[in-house]
Amino acid sequence: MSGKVMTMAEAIERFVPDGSTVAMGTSLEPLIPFAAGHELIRQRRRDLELVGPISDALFDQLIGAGCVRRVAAAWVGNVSEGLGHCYRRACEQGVPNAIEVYDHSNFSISLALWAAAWNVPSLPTRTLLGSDILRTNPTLSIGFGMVHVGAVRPDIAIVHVQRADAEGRAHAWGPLGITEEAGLAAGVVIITCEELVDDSVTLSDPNRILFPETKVLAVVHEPGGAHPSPVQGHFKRDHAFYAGYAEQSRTADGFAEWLERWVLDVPDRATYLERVDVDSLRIHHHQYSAPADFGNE
Amino acid sequence: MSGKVMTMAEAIERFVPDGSTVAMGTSLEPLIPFAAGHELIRQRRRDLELVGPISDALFDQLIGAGCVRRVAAAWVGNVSEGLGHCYRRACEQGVPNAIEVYDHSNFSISLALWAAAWNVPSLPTRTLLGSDILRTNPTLSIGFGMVHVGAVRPDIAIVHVQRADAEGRAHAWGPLGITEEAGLAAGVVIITCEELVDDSVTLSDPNRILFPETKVLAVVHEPGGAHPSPVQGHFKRDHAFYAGYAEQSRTADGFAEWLERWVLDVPDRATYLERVDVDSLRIHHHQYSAPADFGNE
Amino acid sequence: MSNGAYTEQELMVAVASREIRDGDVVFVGMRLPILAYAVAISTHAPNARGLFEVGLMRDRPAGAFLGTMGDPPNVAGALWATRMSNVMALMAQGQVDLGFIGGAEVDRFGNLNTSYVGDPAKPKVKLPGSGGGADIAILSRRWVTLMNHERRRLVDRVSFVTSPGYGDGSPGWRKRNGILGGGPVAIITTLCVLRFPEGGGEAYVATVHPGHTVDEVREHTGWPVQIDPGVRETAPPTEAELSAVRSRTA
Amino acid sequence: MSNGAYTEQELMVAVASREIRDGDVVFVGMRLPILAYAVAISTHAPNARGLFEVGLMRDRPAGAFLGTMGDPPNVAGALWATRMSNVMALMAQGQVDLGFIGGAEVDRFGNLNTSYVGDPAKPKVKLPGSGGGADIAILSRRWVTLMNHERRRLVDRVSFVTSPGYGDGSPGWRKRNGILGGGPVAIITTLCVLRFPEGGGEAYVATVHPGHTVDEVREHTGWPVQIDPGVRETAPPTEAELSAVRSRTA
Repeated sequence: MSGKVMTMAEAIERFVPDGSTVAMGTSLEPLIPFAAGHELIRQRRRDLELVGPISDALFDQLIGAGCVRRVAAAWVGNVSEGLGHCYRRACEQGVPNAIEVYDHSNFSISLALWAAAWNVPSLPTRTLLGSDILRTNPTLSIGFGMVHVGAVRPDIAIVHVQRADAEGRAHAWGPLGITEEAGLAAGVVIITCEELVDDSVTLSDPNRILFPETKVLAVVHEPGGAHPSPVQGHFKRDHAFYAGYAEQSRTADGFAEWLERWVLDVPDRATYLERVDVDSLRIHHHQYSAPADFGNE
Repeated sequence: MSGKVMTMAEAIERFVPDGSTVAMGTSLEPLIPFAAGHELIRQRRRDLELVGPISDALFDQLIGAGCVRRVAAAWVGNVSEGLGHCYRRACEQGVPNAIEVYDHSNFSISLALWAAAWNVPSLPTRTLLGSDILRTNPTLSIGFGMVHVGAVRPDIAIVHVQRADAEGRAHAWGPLGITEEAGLAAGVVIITCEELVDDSVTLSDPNRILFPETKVLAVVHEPGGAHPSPVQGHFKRDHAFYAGYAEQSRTADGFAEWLERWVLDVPDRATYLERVDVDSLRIHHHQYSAPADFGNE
Repeated sequence: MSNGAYTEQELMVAVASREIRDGDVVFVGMRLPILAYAVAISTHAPNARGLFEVGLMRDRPAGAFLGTMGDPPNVAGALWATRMSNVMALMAQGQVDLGFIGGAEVDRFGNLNTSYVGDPAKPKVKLPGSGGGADIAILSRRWVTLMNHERRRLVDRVSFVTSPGYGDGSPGWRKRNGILGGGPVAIITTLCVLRFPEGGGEAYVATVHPGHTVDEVREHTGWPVQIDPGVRETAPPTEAELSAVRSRTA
Repeated sequence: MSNGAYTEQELMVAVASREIRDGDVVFVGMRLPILAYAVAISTHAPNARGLFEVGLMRDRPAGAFLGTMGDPPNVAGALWATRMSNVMALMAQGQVDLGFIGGAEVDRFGNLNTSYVGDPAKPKVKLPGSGGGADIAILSRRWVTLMNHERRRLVDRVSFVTSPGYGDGSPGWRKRNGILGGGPVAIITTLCVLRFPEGGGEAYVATVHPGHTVDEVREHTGWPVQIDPGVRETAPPTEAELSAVRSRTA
């Protein structure tokens, strides 16, 4: 045992100091590490730079809680509900604090992470040509008719997956968004997982292992850790929860109440889940992938 | 049915004209599409540009058979035996014809294909800095302290896999080398497979599908089509066969005899396999991957 | 709002579905576009492929309600579950025939703003941002946007171009900017369909939805909008279109 | 060739294994390097990770004979089966501590030629090429090459630098060329171990294998090779090293 398995509180405490650049929500709408984000809030982390494609409410919550100094993302809001009210308050009124926004498109944030993964200063692309995003994001430039997307290197990527072993070999499935490049680009990966499994499971399918274990320094067994986002094979998306959050976060006071009830007043994920109708969200019909034969002799 | 399933002869006839740029052997040592390469030889294809990382004898055979005008690769030879004798004769003596060599490293040929996949003129990297490969390959240049690897866009990528369905959704496992970028960069993908399966198998695991089916225009059911290279779960590598080829191809006459016996005198793969001790190579012990649950309700 | 036989949204979905040609690879967004894709598959374009930026390809809409494109029913039966950058690679190669983009604001040259109202340094309204919008606007072969027809949404010039249409409207603007994709072909609103001249430029009203008038369109458009001299009524949803959309929304 | 107690190759493998530190991520090649990795794992470096350019990571050598790194036994039990570019990404980030490169020719400054003997436009001998060699030489933190000690292989200057060592040997050559990795630390031959001064430069003979002499090394080296004033005998394989290597080659 490598000692990588730890509680969420310990993982966040040890690996995500104030001022960190943190990639989260890298699979877009599914597998969003809400439990990790809430622990960041509980530990009153400050001056974070958040990196992601879209964030479906998690970035909005961290911004509202005052954890964030900058966002490098393609979209920040609430996918099924629209605008992110905390994001708006921060950008428009500096409430609870002003934040810097490095605008990206989905493709450009992916390329920014690939640039970091391959350790080059930037990667060229034709996307964003003609877009004013080039005016507002100082890490994008034009030269020789191409846009050059500056590398974004997260200090930490936090990735929620269906299963992982104690050494951090993680299996995730469904659409993967920018997860692979985020993990490769990051200095450290924290895995949070629905199931903590024996390595005979993960190593039975090395093609499905997301990252080299050398990048993964913490494994947190956190079932339901992605709620209200969906987890293929485990949980449906909790649409009503997103709607409720959107409604309640319209005002700063409403958001404060929401935060109290769902984050600050909750010591850990297990307690949080007691307040959710988990059974109605659980996926009951299994649909197993056909096995691949890794036989070698 | 899309009409993509066809014989090897038909796939090569329809999709690989003289002068094509063809990526093969993209998984490095395993899953090399030898059967497809042999059909190219039988159909006397000429002026091909071969693209690959290393080729473990297949490129050597195509060069010796006079099919090739240019090679863009990191390594051409016989992995367990060393030099490629036909490659040497072509480069040193112009036998059977002179060929052009665009030298790459493994990383740079991968980047050349990613550049094509992302449709940019080149991608930057620090690999090859200080190497004379920059002197001989005109598609590589230096600027702003970085090497710029020019895009290589194959007309066709030929990829051997463990299983595929009739629409060209292909599952491969084991190390994948530069297969993904080669298929994405190519105009057309030809899949050759050990097993032609129902789409309930391939669609049970969409994460393992290599390419968008829109790229795949031909599916050839060709069991043993990668011999003598290994296929995880199906065949071990035939080391002795590589050794025999290395020995016999030392002279042009020896190679001509080898070609006669193993390619020209063989109408199809089934006949070829009758001359090989297939049973001694077959993998008998199955090692199945743990299933992933794609359940959604 | 409805004329009784169908709703405004059903009409928009039907009109949008007609932009999909059989065999197209379509970059599908949520809400109306995914319904349009479903209608097209059930009617005139059974072989259209749907591509989702989350990292999916499908040959039919999901079998259950989706709140987002990443919901589990959209993965079941997918033809490809992959990384976003692979999906973007196809689009960068010109292999995406049609894209749908949602927008908060569109201008007479088809530029979309989903980023900032007012000065980006001190915005009046911070919108969510591009998502994949800018990528679709720049890299797809042609694209369409759907919008509520309001003066504050159809504006003379957007203050911030998130997803470029035809820029300042001058001939060759996209080409001069190095953009490979073809640009917007239609703005489908709650009142009408605006189209663009061949090669791009300024939007004009091509058809007006049943029950609405040119004057009403003019009144709710933030610039003196051009009207096609041959302007006609938008063809209402067919029975087949209506039944397809209703089977998805019932 | 053997002194009776162990073969020349066993000695080379043992020496190479000592270059691997516990916890290292090692870019492993075939033949002697994979044996060296196996020996290191069994002796002093049980936590070394092996990385294979085909797209694999392992924490122990394969359980059966490998003709190539892509053989099925190398996949069984792998910690990661992925694309080559992902493995290269780790190396480009400086996360590969040690690489092994095979070579046809090495020169006094540690440059390797695996491409052309003679004019590349009309080569006397066409060698197979770089493979991953140039990548390892440029991107790994430190690297080692193993070679038969022959005058035609250890040459004054290679005519073609496939995998750069210290270039022309001038101080800071690698840095001036923008190379991030540290360069070669040892040339392990059938006669001796050559090392390089701190910061790079010209190779010198650090230890001579048992049964061989400095004069013999000089005679078979293609330049007037420098000898460490403190030159010693190469430590022969230990019992543990020998038993580890023999358990893999029996």
